[in-house]
Amino acid sequence: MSLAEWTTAASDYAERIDNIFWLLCTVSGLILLLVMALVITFVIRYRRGSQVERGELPPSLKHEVEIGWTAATLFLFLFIFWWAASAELAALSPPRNALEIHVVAKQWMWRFQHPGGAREIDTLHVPADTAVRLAMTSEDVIHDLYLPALRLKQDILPDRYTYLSFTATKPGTYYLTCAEFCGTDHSRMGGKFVVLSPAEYARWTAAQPEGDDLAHQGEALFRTLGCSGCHTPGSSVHAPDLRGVYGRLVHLSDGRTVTADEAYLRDSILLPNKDVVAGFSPIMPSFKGVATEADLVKLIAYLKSLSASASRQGAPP
Amino acid sequence: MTEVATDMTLPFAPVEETGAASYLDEGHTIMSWLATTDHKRIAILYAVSITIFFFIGGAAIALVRLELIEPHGWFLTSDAYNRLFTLHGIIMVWFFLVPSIPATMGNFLLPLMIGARDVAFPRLNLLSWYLYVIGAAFTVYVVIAGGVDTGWTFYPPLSSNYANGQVVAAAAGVFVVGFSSIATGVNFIVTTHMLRAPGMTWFRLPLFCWSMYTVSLVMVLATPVLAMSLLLIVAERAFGLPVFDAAHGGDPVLFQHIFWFYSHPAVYIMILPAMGVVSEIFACFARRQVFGYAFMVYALLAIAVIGFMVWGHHMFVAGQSQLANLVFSFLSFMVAVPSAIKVFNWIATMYRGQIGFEAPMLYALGFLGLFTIGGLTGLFLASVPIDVATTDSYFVVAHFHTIMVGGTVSAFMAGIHYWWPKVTGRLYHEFFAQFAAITMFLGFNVTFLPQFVMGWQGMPRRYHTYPEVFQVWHVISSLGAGILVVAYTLPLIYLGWSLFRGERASDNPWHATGLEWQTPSPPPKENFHHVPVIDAEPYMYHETGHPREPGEPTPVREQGE
Amino acid sequence: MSEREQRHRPTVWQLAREPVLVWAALLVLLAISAVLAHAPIAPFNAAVNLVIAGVMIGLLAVFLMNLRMASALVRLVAASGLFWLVFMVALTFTDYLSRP
Amino acid sequence: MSDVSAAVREPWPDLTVQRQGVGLGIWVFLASEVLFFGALITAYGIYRSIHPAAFLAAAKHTELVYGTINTVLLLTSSVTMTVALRAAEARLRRATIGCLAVTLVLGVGFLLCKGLEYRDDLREGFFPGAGFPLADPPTQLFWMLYWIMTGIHAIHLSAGILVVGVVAMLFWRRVLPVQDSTMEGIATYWHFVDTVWILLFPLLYLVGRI
Repeated sequence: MSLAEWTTAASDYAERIDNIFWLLCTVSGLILLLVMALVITFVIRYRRGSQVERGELPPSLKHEVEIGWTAATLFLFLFIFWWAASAELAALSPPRNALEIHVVAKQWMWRFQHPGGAREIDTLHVPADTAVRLAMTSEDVIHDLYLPALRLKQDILPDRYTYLSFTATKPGTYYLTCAEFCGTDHSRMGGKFVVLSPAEYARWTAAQPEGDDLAHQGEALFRTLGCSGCHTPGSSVHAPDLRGVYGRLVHLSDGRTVTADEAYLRDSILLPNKDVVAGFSPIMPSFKGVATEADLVKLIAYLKSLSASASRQGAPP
Repeated sequence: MTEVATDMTLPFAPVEETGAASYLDEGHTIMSWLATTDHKRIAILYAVSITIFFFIGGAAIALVRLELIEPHGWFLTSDAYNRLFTLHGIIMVWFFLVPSIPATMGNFLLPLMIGARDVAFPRLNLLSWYLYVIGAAFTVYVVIAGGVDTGWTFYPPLSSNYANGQVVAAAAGVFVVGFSSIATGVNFIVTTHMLRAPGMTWFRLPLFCWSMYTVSLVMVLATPVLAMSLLLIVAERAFGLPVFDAAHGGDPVLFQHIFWFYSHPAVYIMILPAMGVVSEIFACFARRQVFGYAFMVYALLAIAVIGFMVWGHHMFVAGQSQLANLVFSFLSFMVAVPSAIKVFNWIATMYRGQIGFEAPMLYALGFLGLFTIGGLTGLFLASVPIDVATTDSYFVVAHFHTIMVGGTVSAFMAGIHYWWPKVTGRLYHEFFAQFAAITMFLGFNVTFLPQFVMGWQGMPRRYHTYPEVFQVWHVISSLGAGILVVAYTLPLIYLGWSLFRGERASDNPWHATGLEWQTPSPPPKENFHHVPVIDAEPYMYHETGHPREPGEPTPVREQGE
Repeated sequence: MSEREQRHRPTVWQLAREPVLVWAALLVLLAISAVLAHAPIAPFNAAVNLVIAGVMIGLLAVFLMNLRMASALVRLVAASGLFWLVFMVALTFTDYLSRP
Repeated sequence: MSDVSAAVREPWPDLTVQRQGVGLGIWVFLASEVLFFGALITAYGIYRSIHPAAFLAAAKHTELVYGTINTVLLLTSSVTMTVALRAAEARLRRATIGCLAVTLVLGVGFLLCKGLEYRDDLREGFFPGAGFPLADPPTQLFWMLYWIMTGIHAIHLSAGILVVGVVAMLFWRRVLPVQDSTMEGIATYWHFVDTVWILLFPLLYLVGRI
């Protein structure tokens, strides 16, 4: 366990954040030095009883000085805001085909599910130089996945997906931990964050215990939970066809249109009456308490694989 | 305390101790204290209560700092650790910092400084102290009954469904003490508007009165939202109503919005009075008018208003949308501008002054340095990417402690020492006070500078056990906490000593120009024997217009004759 | 109580004349909002109801709470409560409306 | 006129300044109350924007009849309180006490009507929890807000009734002169409780009626 696990900047984004941090340090250091220098010289030069010129300042000078440093402070802060905000906006748009890893945080442990089916507890392996997107949810309280080496953290909320996307560049073993107070063992909720070169990552995934990948597990669940009873084209029940639904615009019965992202799919499974598709009646039962977090991750992976295969074959949705 | 250099003689000789009955002689029974409606006595009741709670909160964090010397702890369980830092947070925020300057110095000095006989609603003032006592009783019950382990922020679903401590009792305690500060706020606003002495126009008010007025605005408008957020937590925990329950479509982030809508203005409730105290002390001990009085007033008002629009910077990683992050980040940079202006104006006040180094001035200089560091690190946390990297780490802990301990507690100590002769009629021993001030400044830096360093390295906050990598910083920080314990108990000793053995104080030992120094110390029950008439600007420490030769006495125009 | 003052003091009914007028106006507005709530103007129901509620509150504040004769300071205080409320609602909605 | 001097309290020079002081004080307190309820209104607005359909479905089951009767009761009580205040300013002691009594009766009437409504709601099971009749979970959010908003409003009204009762008793026993400054305070507070209800009425009762 060395300090490097915390402080090395393991991604381009992290390096850019370090640059901003050191810029802010120098700017703040200069202002602090200016303040201390002024205070010390005034305190010594104008101490009580010192024989030194103490005339009154002309009122106009006082006004200009006042306006001057107000404006200077305003523009300096605006510049810092623009500099920091632009770094943030650059990191905003995650690439489309990022590697999707599902994270489930539970009171005082982490569970990671790779698309290839690999499952990990408290350790996360990611390939270097590839865009990775973590879709995270919590099973109880608010947690926070904190990756110090990437200078990133994101709160994890129950019944909602929050995302963390990055592109690690330096392979190595770093630290990951929880950063939002979540109860008794909040401080023991840490683990390893391992960045492997793409080849090593492929070898590592292959070496994982043979469990087929999420999509196939999702397909099995799609049948066992009874979804196939309504949602296959041949079924007698009038239910929306799910092939190719992921990422598509869906028109709802109350006139709104939403994009079918993970949150929409998840809500439609747990709260079916929330966004009823136009032209369908809200007859779908809620699967809350039936489908666990892990099942939901698999079902959504399966639905995404449907849209991937549908777009490949160009079959009409 | 050595009398201020005699060459600063004032044309009107202070009224000798005529033995007139002071407010302390009005009654010596318990009931004369517990049923008083005299704003000066209520100020002392508050001073005693918040000192007790300052040391309870201090004891809690002393145990935590001891525990953190070892990476895996040595005498506390994780649960005990969590309950101790939660207790430290709740007590320090609501039972010491929020009432610290408004309820003690504000209560005592606001009527004196504006020439009034008492605050507008004396009985409401006493009710405010009793609400504080009831809230304190709830918190003492929480301590006895096992404490609460949610952090002082009470985030659901931890506080509503998963925490097993005394959340409802703690929320009730804070709910009640919230109404104590609303009562004080209402009182100060009406007093400042309607009970000013003839001639005391708004721009002749001392800056301390302006800070009391602006802090009252923030207290009155922010605290009810805290009351509602805690009430909703109790509704979910005690009555099972799914207020923030995500399973029913609720949203825990909504609680954070409502909670921080109060809790960021709360940090301005803590710092605005400190700015008022420090402005008075710089003017008096540099013997100069406050530089840019009007800008200082506008800065106070700007902080009070914009302070309500920046709460989102506590939630950059909480699941807020990117647009909201950028909006709150921009507004947070805007609210930093008035604070920077005030720092420059304090420095400019010292320019060409006659600077003395009595204890109040040492604390004020300490305030100036530490408030600058606190403000600048606030800029780091206002920019979204740096906040994403450092929020919930020790960098944030160091930032807000620099403002609260380095800023507000230093100013509180400065005010206690500056107005001690007026409140008690006694002079404290200057050397010990200066020693305590310097010890506190050193102790502060040794405690919190290491926390900035390990915060940027990634050490998360609220951790009972931590990776060994950070042990060196924790040990230094705990050492600094030890120095602070010494620095905080010293004033208890020499100020307590001065109460009985201290030299008798004249009416105006510091030769200050405020109205509170125109009346005997300790002042009589009705504050002024005759209603003062004001015809001069505040802080007439040096004659404007023609440059003054060094050593020439400071002619101050007659006041109150 | 001097004789002259005795005669000039208004009776209760004279005092009550204006408040009763305001009362009638408030009841009419209440009736309108209740009826409009059933009217099939789907997207505007909420907005219309709130506007009518705002008018009723305005009537009550100006006439019954004497804001008309109150000092500018009291009017400013009355408005400040609403002004801060707008801060809270608007900035909270910037978060919720722009969530993906 | 001797009882007027009894009404002037400590720091105030005379009664008119004291009345203005109490007026300003009560209005500053009401600004804080506006934000106290404002936090609830914000929560209502946010949840309604997230679950519009559920709120419409849930709000159908509130009882419009009770709500309308209550609104009429409170509006009338506000009018009688105004007459009481103006009578007090004109030093009509008996009229003031009479109007205060009518206001009290209307306030208690509101509470009784509210109690009946709560009993019906509970009988139909509209308290969020296990036996909630509506299937869609976010409908419980609306009813959670219903219970909290009307509950806190009822508490504020009960506090108002208590204070008005005590003040009316003090007037009746001539302990306080009628033109005392407390009249200014309780009247403004009562009107505030009424304005809160005027805002709550459309949010809780006029939703989803089409």
